[in-house]
Amino acid sequence: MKYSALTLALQGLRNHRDWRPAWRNATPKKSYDAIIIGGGGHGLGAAFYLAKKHGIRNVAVLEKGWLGGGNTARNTMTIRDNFLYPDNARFHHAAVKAWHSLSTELNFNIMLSKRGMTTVLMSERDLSDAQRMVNTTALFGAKHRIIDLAELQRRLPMAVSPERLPIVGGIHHPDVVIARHDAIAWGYARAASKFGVDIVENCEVVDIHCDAQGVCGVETTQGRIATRKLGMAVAGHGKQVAAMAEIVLPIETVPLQALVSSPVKPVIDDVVVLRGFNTYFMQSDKGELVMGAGTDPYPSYAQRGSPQIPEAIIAAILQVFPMFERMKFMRQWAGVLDITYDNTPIISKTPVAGFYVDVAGSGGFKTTPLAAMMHADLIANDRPDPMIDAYSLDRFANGRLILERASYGNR
Amino acid sequence: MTESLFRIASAGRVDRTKKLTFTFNGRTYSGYAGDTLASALLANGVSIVGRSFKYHRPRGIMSAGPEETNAIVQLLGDFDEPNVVATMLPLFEGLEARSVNARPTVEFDLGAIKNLFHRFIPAGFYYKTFMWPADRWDWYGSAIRRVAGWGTAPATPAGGRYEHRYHHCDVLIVGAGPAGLAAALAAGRTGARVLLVDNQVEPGGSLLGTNLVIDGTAALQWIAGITAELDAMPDVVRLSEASATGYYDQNFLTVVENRPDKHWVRERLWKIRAKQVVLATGAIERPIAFADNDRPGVMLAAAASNYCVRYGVMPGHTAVIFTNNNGSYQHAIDLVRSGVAVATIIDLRAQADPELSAAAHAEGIEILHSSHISKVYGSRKLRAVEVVAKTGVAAARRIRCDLLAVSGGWNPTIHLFSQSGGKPIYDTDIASFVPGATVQNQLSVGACKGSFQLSRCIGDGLVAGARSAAACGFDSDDIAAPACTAEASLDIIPAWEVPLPKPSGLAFLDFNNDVTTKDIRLAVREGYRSVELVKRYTTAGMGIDQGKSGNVNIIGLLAEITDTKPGTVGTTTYRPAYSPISFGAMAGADNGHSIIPWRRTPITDWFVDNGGRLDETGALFRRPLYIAHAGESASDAINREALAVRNGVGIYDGTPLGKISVKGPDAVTFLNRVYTNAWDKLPVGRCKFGYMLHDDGRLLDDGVTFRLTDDHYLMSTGSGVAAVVLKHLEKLLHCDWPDLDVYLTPVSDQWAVICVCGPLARDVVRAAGIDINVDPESFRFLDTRYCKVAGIDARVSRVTYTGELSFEVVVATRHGRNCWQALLAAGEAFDITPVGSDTSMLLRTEKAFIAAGLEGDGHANIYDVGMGWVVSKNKGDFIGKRSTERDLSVGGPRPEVVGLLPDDTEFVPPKGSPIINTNTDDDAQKMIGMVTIGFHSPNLQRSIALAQIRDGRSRIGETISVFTKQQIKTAKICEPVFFDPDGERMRN
Amino acid sequence: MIYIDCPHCGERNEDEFVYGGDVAHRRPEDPAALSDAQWCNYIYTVPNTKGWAEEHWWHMRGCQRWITVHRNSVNNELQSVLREKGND
Amino acid sequence: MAGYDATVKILPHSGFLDLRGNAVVRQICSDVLGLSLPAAANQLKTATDGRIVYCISNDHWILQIVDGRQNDVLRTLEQAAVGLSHSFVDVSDMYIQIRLSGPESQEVLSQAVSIDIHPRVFPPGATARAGFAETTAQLHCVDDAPTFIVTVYSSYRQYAIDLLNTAIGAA
Repeated sequence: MKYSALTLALQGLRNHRDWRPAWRNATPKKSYDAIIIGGGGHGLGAAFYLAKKHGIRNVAVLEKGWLGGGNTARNTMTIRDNFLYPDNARFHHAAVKAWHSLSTELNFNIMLSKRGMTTVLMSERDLSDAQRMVNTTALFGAKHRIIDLAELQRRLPMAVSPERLPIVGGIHHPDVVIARHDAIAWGYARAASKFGVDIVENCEVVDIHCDAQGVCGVETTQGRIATRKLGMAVAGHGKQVAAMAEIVLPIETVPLQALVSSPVKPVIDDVVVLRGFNTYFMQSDKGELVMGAGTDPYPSYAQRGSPQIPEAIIAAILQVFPMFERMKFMRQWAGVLDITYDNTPIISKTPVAGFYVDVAGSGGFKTTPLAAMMHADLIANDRPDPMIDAYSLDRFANGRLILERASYGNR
Repeated sequence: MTESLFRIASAGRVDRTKKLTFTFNGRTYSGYAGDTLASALLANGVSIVGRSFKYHRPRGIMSAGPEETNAIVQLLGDFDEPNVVATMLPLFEGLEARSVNARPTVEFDLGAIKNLFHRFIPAGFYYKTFMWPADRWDWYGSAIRRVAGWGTAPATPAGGRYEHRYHHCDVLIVGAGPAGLAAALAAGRTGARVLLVDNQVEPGGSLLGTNLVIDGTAALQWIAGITAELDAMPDVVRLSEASATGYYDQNFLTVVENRPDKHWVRERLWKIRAKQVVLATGAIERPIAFADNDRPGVMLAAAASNYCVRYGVMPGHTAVIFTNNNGSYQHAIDLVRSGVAVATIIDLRAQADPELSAAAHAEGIEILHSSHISKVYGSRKLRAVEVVAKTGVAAARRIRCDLLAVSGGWNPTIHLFSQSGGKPIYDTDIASFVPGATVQNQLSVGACKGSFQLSRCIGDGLVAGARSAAACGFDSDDIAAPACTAEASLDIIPAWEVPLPKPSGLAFLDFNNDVTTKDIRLAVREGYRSVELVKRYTTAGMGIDQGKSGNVNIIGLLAEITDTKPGTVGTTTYRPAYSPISFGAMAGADNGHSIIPWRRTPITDWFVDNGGRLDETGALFRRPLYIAHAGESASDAINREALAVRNGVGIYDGTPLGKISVKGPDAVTFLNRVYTNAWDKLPVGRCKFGYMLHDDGRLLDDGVTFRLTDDHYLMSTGSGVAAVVLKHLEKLLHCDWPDLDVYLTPVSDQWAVICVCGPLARDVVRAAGIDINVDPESFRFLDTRYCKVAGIDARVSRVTYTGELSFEVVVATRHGRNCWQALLAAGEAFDITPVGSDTSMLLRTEKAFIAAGLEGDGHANIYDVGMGWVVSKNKGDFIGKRSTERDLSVGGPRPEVVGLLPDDTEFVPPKGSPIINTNTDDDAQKMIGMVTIGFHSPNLQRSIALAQIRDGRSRIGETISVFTKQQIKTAKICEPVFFDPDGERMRN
Repeated sequence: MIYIDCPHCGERNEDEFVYGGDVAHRRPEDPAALSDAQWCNYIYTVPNTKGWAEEHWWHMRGCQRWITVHRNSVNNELQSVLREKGND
Repeated sequence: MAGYDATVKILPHSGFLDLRGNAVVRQICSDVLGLSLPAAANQLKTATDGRIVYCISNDHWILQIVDGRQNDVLRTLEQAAVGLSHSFVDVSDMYIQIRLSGPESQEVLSQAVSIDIHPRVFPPGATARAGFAETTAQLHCVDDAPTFIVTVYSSYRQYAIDLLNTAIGAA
C-alpha cells in the first residue's frame, strides 16, 4: 500500500487494520543471483539499487539480528561533507546530494531536515585550517563558508566566547542535513522487498564458500545458500566476516559514543561543531540535544559507554552554551565503528572473485545512499565507478592512502 | 488557613510546623517541609499536572518515584529548569513551577485537539506522509519540532556551583530500603569502608510508605536505629537525595547527589570505585493497559498508599483498586486506614490470598474477582469506573470514585545490574525480569532481585553486606535477621492489557511518549517485530522516564501478540543515566580554565601585558601571534616584526618547544634509528638538525639535537608534538629495542628558551654581557656553549628558525623572565622587536623551512617536501625508512613542495586553494595540487606561496592556475626558497 | 573507565594511560627483507583481536613506563598483573 | 561564600634530580646520599636534612633537595656512577610544589585526584604519582592534618592553584 496522507486517513477510519508488513520476512531460498550480508542502511540500500538500477532482483539480504540494528541505529543522524582531500570531498559532497530525493523515491519519509552546520572556531590555527578546507572543497561545489564573529553571533545568538578558548570565527556549512536514522533502513527494506528482494532477519552468516571461480555461497544459521555475487556491508564485525573468505581487512574496531539530553522546545536549528573542544551537537526533531565527540581512544567490541566521555562533551558544550547548565543528560550509548588506517571507507572488489565489500565508513551513516549505490554498481558490473576508485583495497598494498585524519571532524 | 480536604490530620512524615508556599501554573498553594511538589499538589487537589506528549491529553500524578511519566514540570524563577520530575522534587519555599507541553494552560490546552485526530496519527505516521511536495519534510518538521519537546531550555545560566568527587570504598550499597540498610549494617559492622546511597530525602525506601512492623516495632523505628548506628561509624558514608545513575566497567559507578552537605554546592557527582557493589534498588510498580488508563485520578496502587502514609495526603476520597496480585490488598487496607473510602478491589484473578481477602473484607472492602475495568468516566478528573467480569454475561457495573489505584505487578529495578553488563532473565513467578548471572563484583538483593517479602529483603541484605565485606577482607559475627510482618507471595497473573470496549479506545503503555496497545499491534502488523524495532518505530520507552514504568508491559504484550514468551522477546538495552543528570553536575566545577589547562611559560605574562595577541599553539600553551602596538593592525604588526628580524633584531619566546634528555651508551645508536640522518660524527658542544618520521613514512617532527657530553644529548621537538614524540620514543625503547641502553627524561618545563635573531643579534647578546667570545670564528653556526647571559647561567646555541643570525639562550625556568627583560633592555639600543609566531611563520615561509603539519600533511614524504638532504644513505634501518623506499619503488606522481610566485604580485594565494589542470573537466583529474601557505612578504615586497603540486619539482618554471573564490589566478612555479637561498645570513 | 593494573603503580583509572597497540603487532626485525606489500600489511593491518589480547599501554600520568595489559575487547574485562615479590 | 576548611600555599623552590639506573646504580646512589632509594614505585624515603627521594618506577627516582645544593649533589653522584649506565638530570625547574592543608583537604584533593587518598591507604608518609585533573602530580601526605604536598610541572603552576582554590570553593 502506498504511503500517503490519503491512505493514512483511510486507514485511520478503518483502525489501521489493512497495513501490511513494510517488508516480507523471508525464509532463504537455495540460491540467489546476489546476496548482501548485513541488513543495515548500506546493505539494504545495495539490495534496493541492485533491484532498481541493475534489474538484479533475485537478491537476499542476510541480517544476523534485527534490521538496522548496527550503526544505522547508533549514530547522530548528521549528514555532512566537510572533507579535505579531493577524493573524499568529491565523494561526500555527492553523498549528501544523494539523500535529497530519497523519501519520494522510497515512498518512505526519512525526515530529511536541512539544518545546516555551524563550526565554531576557537583559534587562529583552526581558522587557518578551516580556510584550507573551505578553499579546497569549493572546487567540488561544496558551499562551506568562513563566517566572521558577527555572523556567528547571528547564527548562534546564545554562544558565549569562552575565556580559555575565545571564539575567533566560524564556518557555515549550508548543505548539512539530518535524517531519521532508523527510517533509512526501513525505507530501503520496504522498497527492496517490493522489488522481490528477500530480507532475512535472524540469519547469521557463519562461513563463506569459495571454489575455483570465486565465491559460491554462504553457510548461515538458516542453512546453506548458493550465490556467485556476495556483497558485505557490516559494521563492527567486518573483519570477522571477511575472514570467512580468507580476506584480511585492514580495519580496527573502535567505539563511538553519543548521548542525548531530555527533550526541550526548539533552541537551536544548526548542527553545531565546537572545533576547539572536538565536540558537536544538534537538536533532534523530538527536542533532544544529540551530542557527540570523537571515537574512543582504544579499540573495543563492547558497545558500552564510559562516564568520562559524556562528562567531557557536556563540559565542553557548557563552555560555549552556559545557559544549558540545567538541561539534563538522559541517555548515552556506544556504537562500534570499523575504521581503516586512513579513516576512509573501503568500497572495493576483493582478491576473491565475486566478493565485494562496503565497510569502514568511519561513521558511514552520512554516505549510506551513495555508498549503497556504488556497492550495487560494483556488484552488478564487477568494476568500480571512478567515484570509488580511491576507496579500493589496493591502496593498503601501495601506500596511496587518503589520510583524512587531519581534516575536519572526520570520525 | 484551614487544612485542605486532602491532607490527613496527623499522618505522614511532613513537618507541619514548617509551612511552605509555592506556585504552580500561576496559582499559589501551600505545603509542608517534607512534601514533594507532587504530594503538595495532591494535597491541594490539583488533578491535572501536565499534558501528554503527542495527544495532549490531560494527565495527573501517576507515581511517587523517579518513574513518573506525567508530572514533568518546568521550574521557574531563580531555579529555571526544564523537565523536572515533580515526584522527586522536595518542596521548598517560593518554588515556582508550571506544566510543560500545554498551551495556553494545562486546563485548556489547544494541543488537545490532536486527541480528536488520534486515529489518523498512529505510531510511525510521519514515515508515511509529509512527503509532498517532494521531500520538503523541513516545512512540516519545523512545525512538528515546535509541538514536540517538553520544557524550555533556560535562556541564562543558573550560576550554580557543582563539583565532582572521586571516592573509593570496599562496599557500595545502592538503595537504602530494607535490603540496602541491612546490607550497610552488616558491612559497616565489619569495619569495611561502606558507602550507602539513596535517591530519597530520607532512608527507608518502600518502608516509608507502609505500616509494616519489624522486630515488633514500627519499621520507621527500625530504620532510625540502623541509620543512627551507621552514622556513628567513621568509615561509613551515607548519602541522601543521591541517585546512582551509571554502572561502568570494573565497578565504577556515578552517583549524583542533590543538595550535598556543603550548602554552596548545588549538586555533586560522585565517581566511585567500589571493591564490591550491593544493588538494593527496589522495584517499580507497573500499570495495566485498559481504556483511558491515563485519566487524572488513575494512579499506581503503592503510590496512592505511599502518599497517604508517608506524606499524609489522600490522592482521592473514594478509591477503587484494580490489581492482578496480592500486593495491592495491603495498599487498599492502608488507604482505608488513612481515611480513604475504598469501595471495591477489582481483581483480575479468580482468587486472592485468603487472609488478605479476609482482612480487606474486615475493612468493608468489596472484592470482585475475575473482573476488570472496562471504562473510565471523567476526562479531566476521574468520576467513576465501569467494571465487567472477564467471562460470563453479567452486566457492566459502574462504581463512583475519584481515585483508581492500579497495580499490574512489580518490575525489579534492574537498570544498574544491566548497565554492569549482566543479562536479565524472565521470572514467571513475578511476571517480570530479574538479574541473571552477575558479571562484576556485585550482588543484587531485595525487590530488585524479585524478592518482595520484607523478611527476605532484610535477611538477604544482611548476608550480602557481610559477604561483600568478607570479600574485601573484613569479617564479623553474623547478625540475626529480625522478625517482620508476614506477607503473602505476589501470586500474580500477568495482565499486559485488558480488552478495549471499542476499537477506537486508547490504552496507554508508555504514558510519556503516548504509546498505546494499538501502536504495538500496528508495529507488529507492519513487520516491526523485534523489541528494538518496536521501540524505535513506536518510540516506546524513549521518553524522559526511559521506559521505567512501561517497558515490561510492552515486552509482555509483544510476547502475547507474537505468540512467544517475554523472556524470548527480551529487553532493550538499559543504558546510563538511570535518572537524568543536569549538565552542570556532569561538567563539574569550572573556573573557566578547568577543562583545558593553560600552560604558561615564564614570559607569557609579559605578552599578556604588552599587547601580545595570544592564540592556541599546541601543547596547551598560548603564544603571541604578533605583538601589536597601539592602533596597529595584525598585518602591520607582522610586517613590522618581519622587517625587524631581517634588518635589525627580533626576540622570540621559544619555551614551548619540547625538550628530551637522551642519555646512555647507546644514545647515538638510538638517534640514528629514530632520525633520518646520521649522528655518529656530531662532536660534543655542537648541535644538528634532524627529521623524525612515522614508520608509515609521514613526517613526525623536526628539531635540533645538542650533544652535551659524550653519552648525553638534548633533543628539541616541536611544542605541539612533544608528548607524542616522547611516547613514540619510549615505546620504541620498550617494545622494539629493549636491548638499547638509553634513558629518556622529559625536561620541557625545566628550561626557558629565548631566541635573539637578526643581523644585530650578536650585538644584543654582547650588550647583555654574554661571558664567552661570540665572534663568528670562535662561536660558529650550530655551536652550543655553557656561559652566563646577564649574570644568569645559560646555554647559548647558534641555531635558527628564521634563517637569520640567531642566538638561542636557554636558562632555568625560574630565571626566564629576568633573562627576557635583560635581553630586552640590552637590545633597546638596537630597537629589539619582540616577534610572534605568525611572524615566524612568514619568515620560515620565505626560507621554505617545512612545517610537518602543513607541507607534510599525510601524503608527502620527506623527499616530497624537499628534505631529502636530511636522509642518510649510509646507515641501517631507521623509523620510516622502509615506507619512504616503498614510495620510491611504487613510483607514480608525488605531491612535491615547490614555491609559487603569483603573476599578480599583490595576490596572496589563500591556503588550501586548489591548483588545477584547466585542460580537463574530470573532477578527479582536475586538482593537481594545493597551496599550503601564502603570504605577502614585506622583505621581498611581493606575494609568495608554498604549494604541494603533483610532480611539482619537474615543473619548476611552468605557469599554473590557482583556483580561488571561483576565479583562476596564474602563478609561476619556482624553487621554494625565496630568501637567502645559500643560507649565508644564518651562518654569519 | 576501565581500571588498569599497572605493575608499578597498582590499579589506576584508564585516563592515566595511553593505548599503544596490540603486542602481537610487532615491528619486523628486518624491514628491508620485506616486499612492499608485506611491509604495507604490517603498517596498515592491525590484529583487531576480538576477545582476549595483550596490549601495550603507556602509564603517562604515573610511572611513565610502557606496560602490558591483558584485556578482553568484547567486554573490557581485564586480567590482573603478576607482581614480582621481594620489593622492599 | 564559605568553602572547605583547607588552605593552599605555594612552597619555595626546591632542587630536584631525576635519577635513572639499575639496581647497582640504586645502591651507589643510596650509599652516596646516605638515603636508601626505595625499590618500588610510589614509595619514598626522607633523610634528616630534609632530602626526599620518591620512587617513580623500579629504575626511576626523583630526589628532592631543599638546601639548594643540587648541583653539588649531581656532581658527586655523577662521579660515583662513572662507567655505569645511568642518567642523572637536573629537573629543579620542572616542578613547583603546593601545600594543601586542613581538616577538609582530602575532600578538596579528591575532586582532582582519582586514586584512593583515604587515610587508611594514604596515611602520612604515603606518596604516589597520579593524574591530577588534566595534568600529573606527585602527591605526598605529610601529616594527619591532613597535609598534602602536590608537586606539579612548573608550566601548570597557575592551573593547579586555580584548580585547588576553585575546589575549596572560597568566594
